[in-house]
Amino acid sequence: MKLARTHTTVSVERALLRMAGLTGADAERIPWVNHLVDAVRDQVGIEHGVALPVWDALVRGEAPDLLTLAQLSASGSVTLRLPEGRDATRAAAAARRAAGAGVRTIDRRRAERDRLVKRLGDPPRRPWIYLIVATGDIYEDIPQAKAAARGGADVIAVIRSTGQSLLDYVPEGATREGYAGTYATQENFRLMRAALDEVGKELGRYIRLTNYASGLCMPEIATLAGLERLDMMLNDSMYGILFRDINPVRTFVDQRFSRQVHARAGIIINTGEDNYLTTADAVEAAHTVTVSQLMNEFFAKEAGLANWQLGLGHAFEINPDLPDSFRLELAHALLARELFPDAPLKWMPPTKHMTGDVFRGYLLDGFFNLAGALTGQSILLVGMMTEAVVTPFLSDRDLALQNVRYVMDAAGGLCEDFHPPRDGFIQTRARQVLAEAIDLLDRIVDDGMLNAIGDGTFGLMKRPADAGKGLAGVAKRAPGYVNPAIDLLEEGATR
Amino acid sequence: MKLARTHTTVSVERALLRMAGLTGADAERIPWVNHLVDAVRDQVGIEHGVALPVWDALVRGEAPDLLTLAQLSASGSVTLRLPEGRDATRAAAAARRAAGAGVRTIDRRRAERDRLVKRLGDPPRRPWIYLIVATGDIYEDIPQAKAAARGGADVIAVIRSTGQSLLDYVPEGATREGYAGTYATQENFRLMRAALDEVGKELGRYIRLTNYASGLCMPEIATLAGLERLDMMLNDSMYGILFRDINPVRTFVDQRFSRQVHARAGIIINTGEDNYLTTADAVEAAHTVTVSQLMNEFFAKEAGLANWQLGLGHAFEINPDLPDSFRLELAHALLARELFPDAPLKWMPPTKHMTGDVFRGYLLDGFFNLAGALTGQSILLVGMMTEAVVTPFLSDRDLALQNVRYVMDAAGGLCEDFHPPRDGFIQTRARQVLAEAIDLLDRIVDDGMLNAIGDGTFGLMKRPADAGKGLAGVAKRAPGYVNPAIDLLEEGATR
Amino acid sequence: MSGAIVRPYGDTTGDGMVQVSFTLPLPHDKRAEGAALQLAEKMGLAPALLVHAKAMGPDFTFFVVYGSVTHLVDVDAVTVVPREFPLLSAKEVNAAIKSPLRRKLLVVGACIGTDAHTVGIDAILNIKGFAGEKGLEYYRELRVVNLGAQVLVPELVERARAERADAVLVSQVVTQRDAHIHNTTQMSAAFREAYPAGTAPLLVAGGPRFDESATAALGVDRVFGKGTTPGEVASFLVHALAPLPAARTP
Amino acid sequence: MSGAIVRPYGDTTGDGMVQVSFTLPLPHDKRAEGAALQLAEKMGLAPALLVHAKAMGPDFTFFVVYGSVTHLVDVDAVTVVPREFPLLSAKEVNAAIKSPLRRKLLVVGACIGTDAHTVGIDAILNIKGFAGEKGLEYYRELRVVNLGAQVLVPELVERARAERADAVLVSQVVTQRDAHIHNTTQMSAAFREAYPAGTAPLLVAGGPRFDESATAALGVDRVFGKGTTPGEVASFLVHALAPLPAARTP
Ligand code: B12
Ligand code: B12
Ligand SMILES: Cc1ncc(COP(=O)(O)O)c(C=O)c1O
Ligand SMILES: Cc1ncc(COP(=O)(O)O)c(C=O)c1O
Repeated sequence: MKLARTHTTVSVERALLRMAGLTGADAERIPWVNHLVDAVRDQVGIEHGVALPVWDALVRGEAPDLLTLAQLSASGSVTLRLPEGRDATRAAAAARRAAGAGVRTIDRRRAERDRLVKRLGDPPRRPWIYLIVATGDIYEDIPQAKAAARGGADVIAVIRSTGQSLLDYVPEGATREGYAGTYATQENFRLMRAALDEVGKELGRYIRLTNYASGLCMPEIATLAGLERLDMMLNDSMYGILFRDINPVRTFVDQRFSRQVHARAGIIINTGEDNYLTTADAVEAAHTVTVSQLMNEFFAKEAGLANWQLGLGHAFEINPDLPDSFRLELAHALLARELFPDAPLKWMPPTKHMTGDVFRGYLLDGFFNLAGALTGQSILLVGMMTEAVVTPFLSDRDLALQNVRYVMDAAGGLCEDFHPPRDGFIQTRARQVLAEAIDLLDRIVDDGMLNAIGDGTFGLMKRPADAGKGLAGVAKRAPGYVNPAIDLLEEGATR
Repeated sequence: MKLARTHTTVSVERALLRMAGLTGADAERIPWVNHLVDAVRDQVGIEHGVALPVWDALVRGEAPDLLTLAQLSASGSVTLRLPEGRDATRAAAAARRAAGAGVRTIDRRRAERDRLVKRLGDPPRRPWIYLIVATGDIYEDIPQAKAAARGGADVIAVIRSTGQSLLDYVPEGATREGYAGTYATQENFRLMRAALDEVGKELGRYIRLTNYASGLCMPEIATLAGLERLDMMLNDSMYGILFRDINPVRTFVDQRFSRQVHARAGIIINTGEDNYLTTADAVEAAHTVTVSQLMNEFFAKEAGLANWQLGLGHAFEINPDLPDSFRLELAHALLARELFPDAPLKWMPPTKHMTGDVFRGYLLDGFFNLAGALTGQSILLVGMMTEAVVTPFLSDRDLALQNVRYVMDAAGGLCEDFHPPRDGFIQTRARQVLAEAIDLLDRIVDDGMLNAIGDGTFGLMKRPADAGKGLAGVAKRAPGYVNPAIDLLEEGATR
Repeated sequence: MSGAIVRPYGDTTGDGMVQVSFTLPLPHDKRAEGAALQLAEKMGLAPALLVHAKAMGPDFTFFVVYGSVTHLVDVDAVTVVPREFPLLSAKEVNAAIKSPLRRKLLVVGACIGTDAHTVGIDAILNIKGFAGEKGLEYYRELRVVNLGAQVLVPELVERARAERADAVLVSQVVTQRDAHIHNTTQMSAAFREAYPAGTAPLLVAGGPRFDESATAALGVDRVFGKGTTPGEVASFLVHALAPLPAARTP
Repeated sequence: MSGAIVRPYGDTTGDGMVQVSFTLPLPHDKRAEGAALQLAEKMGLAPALLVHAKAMGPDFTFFVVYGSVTHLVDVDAVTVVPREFPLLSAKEVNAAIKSPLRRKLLVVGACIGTDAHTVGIDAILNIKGFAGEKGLEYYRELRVVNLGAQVLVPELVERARAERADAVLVSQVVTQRDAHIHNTTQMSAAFREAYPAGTAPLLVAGGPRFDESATAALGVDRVFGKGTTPGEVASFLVHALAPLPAARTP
């Protein structure tokens, strides 16, 4: 996507500083990376990238190190400029050295993961069992995550607090005050990673950790994920636009950078097609899932992600009262499976049609699990019977795992017997969805993708390209734009 | 079976009197039929049948009618004898006339059922939904049965009080004091039949009623079922022997009579193979179910039942923790389906491995329902999440029906896609069970059936032929034995 | 109903049967089972049957208990908030606004705080509507400004003033740590502060976990819970804002 | 455990969250929902969230409620009936009987009343056993007479006398209308009556819904609940019947 190569954003620039090792925040918990990027923006503008002004200042001896520079910039006592000629070359080299250190840490983390997976082992079978914790308090999340791993979870996702996606900074430190989720912070990542490594050792199974590279700070969070060895990240090319009203250009730029980091870090992305089906009707909108998957695949490949890193999403969200609803689910799930044979598809449970009837919900989740087994899904996000009531209780998770275990052990092999005939209900439906997806793609090609998003094609949300949150943080790159993080990632270089 | 044609029992004789219209009981609730048969037994013996002594007494004017005769016999003020020659002929003719009236009532009831089914309609689809009520109080049973019918039940079974099977008489009147079930009485039959006819009219669907022709009074209860238009009866050729330690000969004699009545009344029998799996292991003993089904089929046909009346039983009782348990269930269920293509198979839910974890139980019942749909079962006894806890709550039944509806509507059509390959797990297992069943049948043929039962082949129970309850009520028929009920049933005659 | 006192019903009138499940932060052993029974007893189950106990790791145990509660339910003591307004058709709503007001009613809607669940408020506002009823945008005499998700309270107050809103409708779906209560009270306080006394727009809060009787505590004029339909909301707006003939006669 | 007071755990220490479901014999309307909340409140849920209400026909409504119970669970106040006897191996059991008694212990077992659930008592008595432990028949020094199902009390007493039973084990699985309690107390009374004071055999009752602390009320010497293993029962028999060395020293 051309847009992404011709623009930068405050968050991409902050991500560079994070890669170069700048951490911490002021007393009001505003991160130093924000102060420094803001100072560059105010004094020079970010269209050339912050690399040159920042490392020029360091080379000039304005401060002994990045942190001090950022602290000084916060109090307005640093003068930044756009270096030229040899100054520019020197600043660029220094910046590249600094960023290289970060990239190498990410590489080390990736090697560490490979080692641990080799030593401890991958989950014994597909689908991987993916469970969420969402207490808002990292110190409650940790024991719950461990309990979940002991109960059979292969992947733990720490759900993020509401509102974080619209914060234009990444909070700092261990946090206990999230709403319906826990803040994504470097320290929380570290704490949970350590806890899961511990329990993984105990269980003899590498437990993967997931968070969200999404919202206004997607590039920075992706960077932190790489630095702290997270294994999967929610990362969708349109989610922020559609569901958080984030400006489309901001999103595409941030998106590309974060995906480059994920590619480098060996992180599997999880895309968010499930979300469309919570707002639009899962039968009528089935083809939008397919189209979005194709788009997510396209952008992901463009950013360097391999097939095995494409956790394309889809979901079991058809109204269960609809006749043949389960077979419709199978048709949709099979379609995704066949279109993306090498992608680790992520299969999301029913949420929209879950009600306070927890017994019915438990049954529905069982059939969701069965559909996952029958259609060979790769990552199974485990549904909770209390979906319509509360964020998951400890016991909900335990019961949910028991549900998965029963279905997989007792009926998982049923795929041997599952052969939808060519002209039967399932294959016919899958062909129909595919045809609708192709139609829609044709229309998008004709009208342009930003127009399609603007028109409410996905999840019924209309998002024009020149509106939305975070637009102020976008800048068209100037000639001579420098960002050594991007360079290193694109070149695959280490220094 | 020769045994059955050469013996009679007190209950067969009492059934004749019931068919001839004798009802009611003394102040201690001992039925008049018991008094009169006991009087015959004491004064003449029952080996010639009670018909000759009883109607001889009536012809002789000992009493104006059966009821008075029975009342007099209770106080010992009647002298009975075995008539001979013309007296015998006259008595036999009178007895046949009386029994004929009963048989014609049964015929009328059957015609009435046919009419109602035509008018109101059969359930719209298979399997028929079969629900139990078991409060012990007919007046609580009735509203619950109606609620169940409104919730989707096609068949209501009134579970019988513990202990009734060992009573050597049928209680009288409307009852409210059963334990874990309600007494089978003619009046309770009548009350429930009327209630279901009423709700059936409301719903535009004929609601079938089931009870138990089982235990020491099987022939009488079968007769009452015919007279009160019950539609199905639990009736197994070995259940009483194995699970109630009733004498085998008594059972086979009573069995044959009751099945002749069912054949005539258009009643579908439900056999009890499910019970073996609650005591023996459902995998190891799978072939005993097949063998018992074949035996039940044999005895049923011999007694005149048509294929459409053979509700052969089987059950979903494999330990759910066993790998591939669900597919094993499918294999067993398919085997039954293919062996008996024209029988309305009755599919029984998990009970043994249900626990106090009602959520898990609800899920298991869902998979039971799915197995029922995938293998084309005919009558589905709906499982309850509280199986391990209490006799069903009103809400359990409602939740259970919701479970069935979801599975049938959402996934019922999956049989289109279900094609177990010839050398796959399911077909291989089915062949194995069939082979084991054939082996066992060979052994039974060699050793004799009573020996097999004596050896603990079925449900792990050992039951020798010369022991067990109710033996005292058996008599070898004497030459000249007369029982016009049997004659009418065998001849298919109406008078 | 025969009398005002009822008890839960398992399978026999008056049996009082209920089902309860919960987790205790105790390792699974006899003591934990005793603790579960103690809790059941405190909840009024007598006798209580502990039918399921399962260790969830070394520190927690999950329990399922059945039993008969001794409590009686006094149906007469139940206070049902009666709908204080008549349900009107769209036509009646339009008419009731048009003749007395001679202008459209202006409604501002938003999902406030960090809550981004817009499906509920959209169901009330958007033409598409809910449960077969068209949303408020469909009403000729209503003008709807839907601000969408994650609207901050100051922003909401400002828009309401700028648009001269007659009514402000806010939605809250996330309830963890009582987020919905905090956000709503904060919102109502901000309106009272920003407007001269008695001139604030009509404040309406809605969401699936709200208690409809909590208006006073939340500082709003009306609360709508789960399953609300647009027609109910429109009827309420008319009732509260359009002086109906009956009300005008002194 | 940190301290003796705990509360149910949903997802945060101390949140007190429980789940409750029940049916009320009321048609589904706002009043019924209010009645459900009233009951939840009486059970100690504050706040109570009514998350599901469903009409079951015209006369009943089913409810699911979540909420935080205000009750505290005092773990120290839990009285666990401690196993009053040591768990012995089969070898130890045999030895403990053989040397002091010099004869086999005679055990009569039965499922009494109209109850025909023999799987439980068979699990205790038959060689096959339960949960990997062999049943009492396997013990060399025990002689087991298993009378099977639906044994009437007089018949049981008579057989026990005829066999000179040391212990009588009865099983009760059906509990509807407290059948198990009636049958067991009737059984124990009959033994007390039939035997001179102090000479009746050891009476043991078992079944999945028995409360193990109810010995006195049932008039038996020991009660065993769900999940009992044969080894526990054998150990108890030794403890109660075979005067162990320790007991013999005055
Ligand atoms: C759809 C959905 C989403 C969608 C929302 C899309 C959108 N644009 O709205 C997406 C996928 C984005 C989403 C995300 C999240 N969700 Co969400 N989501 C749901 C879900 C599945 C359905 C909600 C819904 O749409 N209901 C249908 C509508 C029509 O019903 P309703 O909202 O009740 O509205 C009706 C009435 O309440 C009333 N009403 C509502 N508002 C108003 C306002 C007024 C003025 C009036 C008059 C009436 C009214 O009228 C409506 C019509 O009857 C629920 C689970 C469930 N099954 O309920 C979880 C749920 C609400 N989500 C939850 C959470 C935690 C989240 C996240 C915060 C998770 C996370 N940390 O990432 C995120 C972030 C969202 C955020 N920042 O707020 C939790 C909330 C837990 C709690 N009780 O606190 C739930 C319950 C799931 C769970 N168990 O964890 N979610
Ligand atoms: C198997 C079974 C049957 C079989 C019984 C076969 C047999 N020979 O035993 C059959 C199919 C015949 C049957 C019939 C009926 N059953 Co049934 N059945 C069950 C079932 C599925 C399992 C019970 C079982 O075997 N558990 C396994 C054993 C090993 O566990 P246990 O009994 O708890 O025993 C252990 C301990 O309790 C203890 N123990 C037990 N007894 C003793 C005795 C001593 C001395 C000691 C020390 C220890 C001890 O040690 C054992 C090992 O740990 C349960 C439901 C369930 N899942 O629990 C229903 C259940 C017990 N049945 C029930 C009913 C109502 C019936 C019927 C009465 C229904 C009817 N009206 O027709 C009939 C009639 C039976 C009768 N007259 O009693 C109800 C009882 C409801 C209640 N709480 O009152 C249940 C709970 C099902 C239900 N929800 O309706 N049943
Ligand atoms: C791709 C993606 N990103 C982010 C989120 C979470 O969004 P937020 O943190 O903005 O609430 C989701 C929702 O589950 C998602 O699917
Ligand atoms: C064939 C058959 N008869 C009878 C019964 C009930 O037995 P009883 O009434 O003897 O307890 C059952 C048990 O469900 C059965 O399957």
